[in-house]
Amino acid sequence: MRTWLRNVSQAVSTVGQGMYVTLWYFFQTYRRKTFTQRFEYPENGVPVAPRYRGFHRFDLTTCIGCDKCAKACPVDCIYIDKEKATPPLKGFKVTGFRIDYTKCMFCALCVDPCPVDCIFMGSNHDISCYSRDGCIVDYARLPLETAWGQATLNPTAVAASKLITLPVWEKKPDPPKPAEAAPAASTPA
Amino acid sequence: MSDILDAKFGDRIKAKFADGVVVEAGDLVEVMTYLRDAPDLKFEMLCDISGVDYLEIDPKKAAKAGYEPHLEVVYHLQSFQYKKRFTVKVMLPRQVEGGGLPAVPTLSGVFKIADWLERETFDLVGIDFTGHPNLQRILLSEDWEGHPLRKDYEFPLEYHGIRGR
Amino acid sequence: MGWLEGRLEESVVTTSLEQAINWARQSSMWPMTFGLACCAIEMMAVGAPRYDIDRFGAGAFRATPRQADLMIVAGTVNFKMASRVRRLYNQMPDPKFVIAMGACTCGGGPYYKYGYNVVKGVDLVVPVDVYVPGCPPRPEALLEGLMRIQDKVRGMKDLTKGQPIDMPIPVRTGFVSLPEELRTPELANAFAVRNKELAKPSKA
Amino acid sequence: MLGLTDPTVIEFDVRTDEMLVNMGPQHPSTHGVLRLVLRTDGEIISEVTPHMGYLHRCAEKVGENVTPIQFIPYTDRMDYLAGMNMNLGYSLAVEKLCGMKVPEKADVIRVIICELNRVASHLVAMGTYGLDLGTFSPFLYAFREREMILDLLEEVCGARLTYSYITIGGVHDDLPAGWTDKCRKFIDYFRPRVAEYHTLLTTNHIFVKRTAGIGVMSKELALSHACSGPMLRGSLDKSKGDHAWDLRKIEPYCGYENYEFDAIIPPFDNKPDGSVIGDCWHRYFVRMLEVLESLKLVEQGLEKYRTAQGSHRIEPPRHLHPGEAYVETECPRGAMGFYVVGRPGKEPVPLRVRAKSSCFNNLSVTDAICRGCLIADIPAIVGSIDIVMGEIDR
Repeated sequence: MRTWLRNVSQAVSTVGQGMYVTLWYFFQTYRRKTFTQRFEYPENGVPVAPRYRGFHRFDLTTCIGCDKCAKACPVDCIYIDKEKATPPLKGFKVTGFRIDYTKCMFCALCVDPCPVDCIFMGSNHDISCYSRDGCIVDYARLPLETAWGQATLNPTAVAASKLITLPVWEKKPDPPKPAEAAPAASTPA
Repeated sequence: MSDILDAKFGDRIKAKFADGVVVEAGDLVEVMTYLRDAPDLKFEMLCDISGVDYLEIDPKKAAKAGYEPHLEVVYHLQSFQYKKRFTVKVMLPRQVEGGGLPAVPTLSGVFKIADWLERETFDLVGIDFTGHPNLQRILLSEDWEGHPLRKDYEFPLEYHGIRGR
Repeated sequence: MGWLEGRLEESVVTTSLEQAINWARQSSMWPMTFGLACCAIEMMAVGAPRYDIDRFGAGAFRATPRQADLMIVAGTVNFKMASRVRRLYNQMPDPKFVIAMGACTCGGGPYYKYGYNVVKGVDLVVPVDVYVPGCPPRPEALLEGLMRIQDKVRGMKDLTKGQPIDMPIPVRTGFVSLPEELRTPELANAFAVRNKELAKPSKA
Repeated sequence: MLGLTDPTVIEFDVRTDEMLVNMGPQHPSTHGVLRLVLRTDGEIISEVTPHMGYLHRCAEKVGENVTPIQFIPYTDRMDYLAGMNMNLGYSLAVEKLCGMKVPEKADVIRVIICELNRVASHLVAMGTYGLDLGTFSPFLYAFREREMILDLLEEVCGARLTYSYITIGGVHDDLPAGWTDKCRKFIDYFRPRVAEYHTLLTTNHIFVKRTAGIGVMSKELALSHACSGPMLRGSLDKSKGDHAWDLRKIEPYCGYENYEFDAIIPPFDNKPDGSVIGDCWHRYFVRMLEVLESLKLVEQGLEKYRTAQGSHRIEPPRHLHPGEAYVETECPRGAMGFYVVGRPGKEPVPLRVRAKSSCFNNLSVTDAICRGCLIADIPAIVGSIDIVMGEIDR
C-alpha cells in the first residue's frame, strides 16, 4: 500500500515537473509574442544557407561541353548532348544538358571539376511534380534566367522546356577582329 | 603477438604480416579459441568478418593484376583488456570441385557475434561456414540467387515482376 | 460516396457538395508513419516544431494504413520491402494518395547503377501521385509536395462521374500554371483514367 | 517453465499456447524497417528473431565500383543520423591506406563537426526513445534544438542531413566566417536545455519504471557480441575496475588525445531505484551524459581552431595504394569500422569496401536480452539499442 501511494505521488510530481517545463515555455513565448511561426514556408521564402546544395544552376553560355562534370558524378545523372560547332567556331555546341533528379544526390562533386565555372549548386529546393518526367530537367532548354537562378526553377518552366526542341542559346561567331589572327572562340566570356 | 602464436602453433601459421597471421581453414577454430582464451592475448571481441573476392573480371588487366583469383576471409579481433587489435586471414579457392561454395569452419561456438557476421558473409560473398546452426541469408531475401559481392555477379533483370535494371 | 456516386448529373447541389467534400478531404490528409530511410528523418522534422505539418492539417501521423489517406514513401524501397509497400498500399482506404519522397523513391536515386537490390522507383510498385526529388528533400519540399496533393484533391470529381476534371488554380506557391498533361480537360481526364487503372491491384 | 527469475512475472499460472507475433517491418517503434518475429507465451517473450535487410542498399557493391571521393556521399546515407562521423570513418580508412597526414586545422574542424553531429544524433535518440515509450513532448524539445545544430551544419556544408563534408585529405571547405561565434552562442543556449531533458524524461517516474531493470546485459555478453559505444559502456562498471572503453580514448584519431573529456561509464550517483548496471536506463543515461562531453569537446575545438596551423585540405593521391586498412571510429552508436582493400595495380577504385556496422553487432544481442521480458518491453529495449537501419543493412 505504501509503495502504491509512493508510486502515485511520484507519478504526479514527475508529471508536474514536466508540465512545469512546458508551462515555462508557454509563458516565455507568450511574453515574446512568438506564437506565430517564424518559418512559414509557403508564404515566406526559405532561409537557406549560402552554401546550400539545392537544385543546380547552369550557364549555357559558358559551358564548353567538356564532360568533366558527367565523369565526376558518382551516379551518372548528367547527360550532355553536344555537336561540333560550325567551322568558324571551335569546340562544341551544347544542345542538351539534362540532369536526372531522380538519381542526383546533391553531393556537389560536379561543381569542383568544371573548368569554366558554369555549374553550381543553387538555392532552389522544390520541384515536386506529378510525373517522373518532371524530375528530368534540361538546362539547355530552360529560359536563361531560370537556369542561372535569377528566376526560380519551377515545374512550369520544366514542363515548358519539354516542348522546346532547340537550345535556348546558340553561340554566335565572333565579330571579325582586324588585328588578331586567331580569335579565341573556344571559351567566350 | 604473432610470435606468441608462432611459439604455440609453429608452422601451422602460414604467413605473418603486421598484426596478423594467415592460417589454414582447418586450424581456424583452434587458433581463434587460443586467441580468445590465452591470458596474454585475450582477444575477446570479434569485430568483423569480411570476405574479399580477389578476381579481376577485365581480361586485359587480369594478367597484370598481381594476384591469383581467390577468396579471403578476414577476421578482425580486438582485445578489451589489452586494447590491441589482431587480424586473422584464411585463404580459399574461388571454385570448389563438384560445385558448392568454399567452406570455412564456423566460429559461432567461439564468439556469439560470429553467428550473424557469418550469415552476412555467406549472404553477400558466398562462403559456406560448415557447422553453422542457421546459415541463411540475412540481408537479401531468401529466394535470392547468387552472391552479390562476388566480382562476377550479374545484376538481376527482374525480381518477382519488378523491373530490376 | 456510396450510392450517390454517379447517379446525378452535374448540378449545383452536387458540385457544391463535392467542393465541400474536397475541402474537408484536403484539409485533413492523414499520412501514414512509414519511414524507410534517410528521408524519414526529414519527415520527422516536418512533424517537429519548426516546420509543423499540422498547419496543413496533415499532422496526424497514423501508425496503421487503415486510418491513413496519404502514404509518404520516405526512403529507398528494395526488393525485400517492395511487397510490403504494396501490401500497405492495398490496406489503405480509398481515396488514397502516395508521395514519393526523395530521389530513391522517384527513380532509384544514387543506387540506380550498382544497386542490385533497389527498386528503381517506387512507381514500379505502387502508383505515385506526386514526386518530390531531392536527396533528402528539405522539409519545405515535402510540404510543397503535400500542397500538390491538396491541389489534386481539390479537383477530384467523385459524385459527378464522367465529368471532365477541372484542375483548380493552385492557392499556394510553386506552380505558375499547370503541367502539360493536365492543361486541357481532355488530357487531364486521360491522365486521371490512367492513374486509376494503375491503382487497381495487379495480379502479382 | 521459462526459467524466469523475475518473481513479479509468474503470478499467473494459466497455461498458454506459444504464439508467433510479427512486429514490423512497418512499425512505429522499431526505428525504421526492422522486423522482429517474437515467439511469445502469453505476454512473455521466449525468443526474438530480428529480420533485417529491408533497407539493404548495396553500399558495399557501390564502394567497389566508384572512387573513394565518390563513395563519400554514400557513406552518409548509411548512418543518416550521424553522416559526418561516417564520412570521417571512411576518410580515415582511405588516408591510412594511402599513408596521408592531414593538417592540424582539418583535424580540428573534423572534431568540432563530428561532435556537433553526435549531439544531434543523441538528441534524436533521446526524442524517439521518449516517443517509443509514450511521451511526445521530449521529441518536440529535442527536435527544436536539433534544428539549430542542423542550421549550423547547413551553414558549413550546405545540407541538412547528408553532409559529405569530410573528404579524403581534410574537409571540403573551411568554416565560414563568423561561424565559431554562432557555435559558441548555441552551446551557451544548449547547456541549460540538457537539464530540461532530464526533468522531462530522465527523472520521469513512468519512464524510469519502463526502463530501469529492463533488458539487462552483462559485460561478458556485450563483449561476446562485440557491442560497442553506449551499449557496451552502459554495461561496464568503474568500481569493478573496468577501464573506459571509448575509441577516442584508447586509439585516438584526429588528435583526440589533445582534448580533455571523459568517457562515460557507470556507476552513476543519481541512478533511480531498481535500475542496475547494463539496463535500458543506463544505456540511455550514458548517451545523455555523452552530449555534455561532446559540448566540452566542441568548445575546446573552437579554441584550438583559432590557432590551428595548416590548410583545411590537402590533395588526395590519384591512385589508391595496394594493401588494406581497417579503421574503427567512435560513432554515436558505437565503433564503426571501415575496411578498404586497394588493388595491386594503379587503380583509383578499391577492390573491396567493407563497412562494419556497430548497430549490426548491437542488434545481435537483442535475442539474448529480450528473453523472459514482456512484449511491452520490446520497444524499450530496441529503442535503447538506438539502431539505425541504414547502417545495419548498408
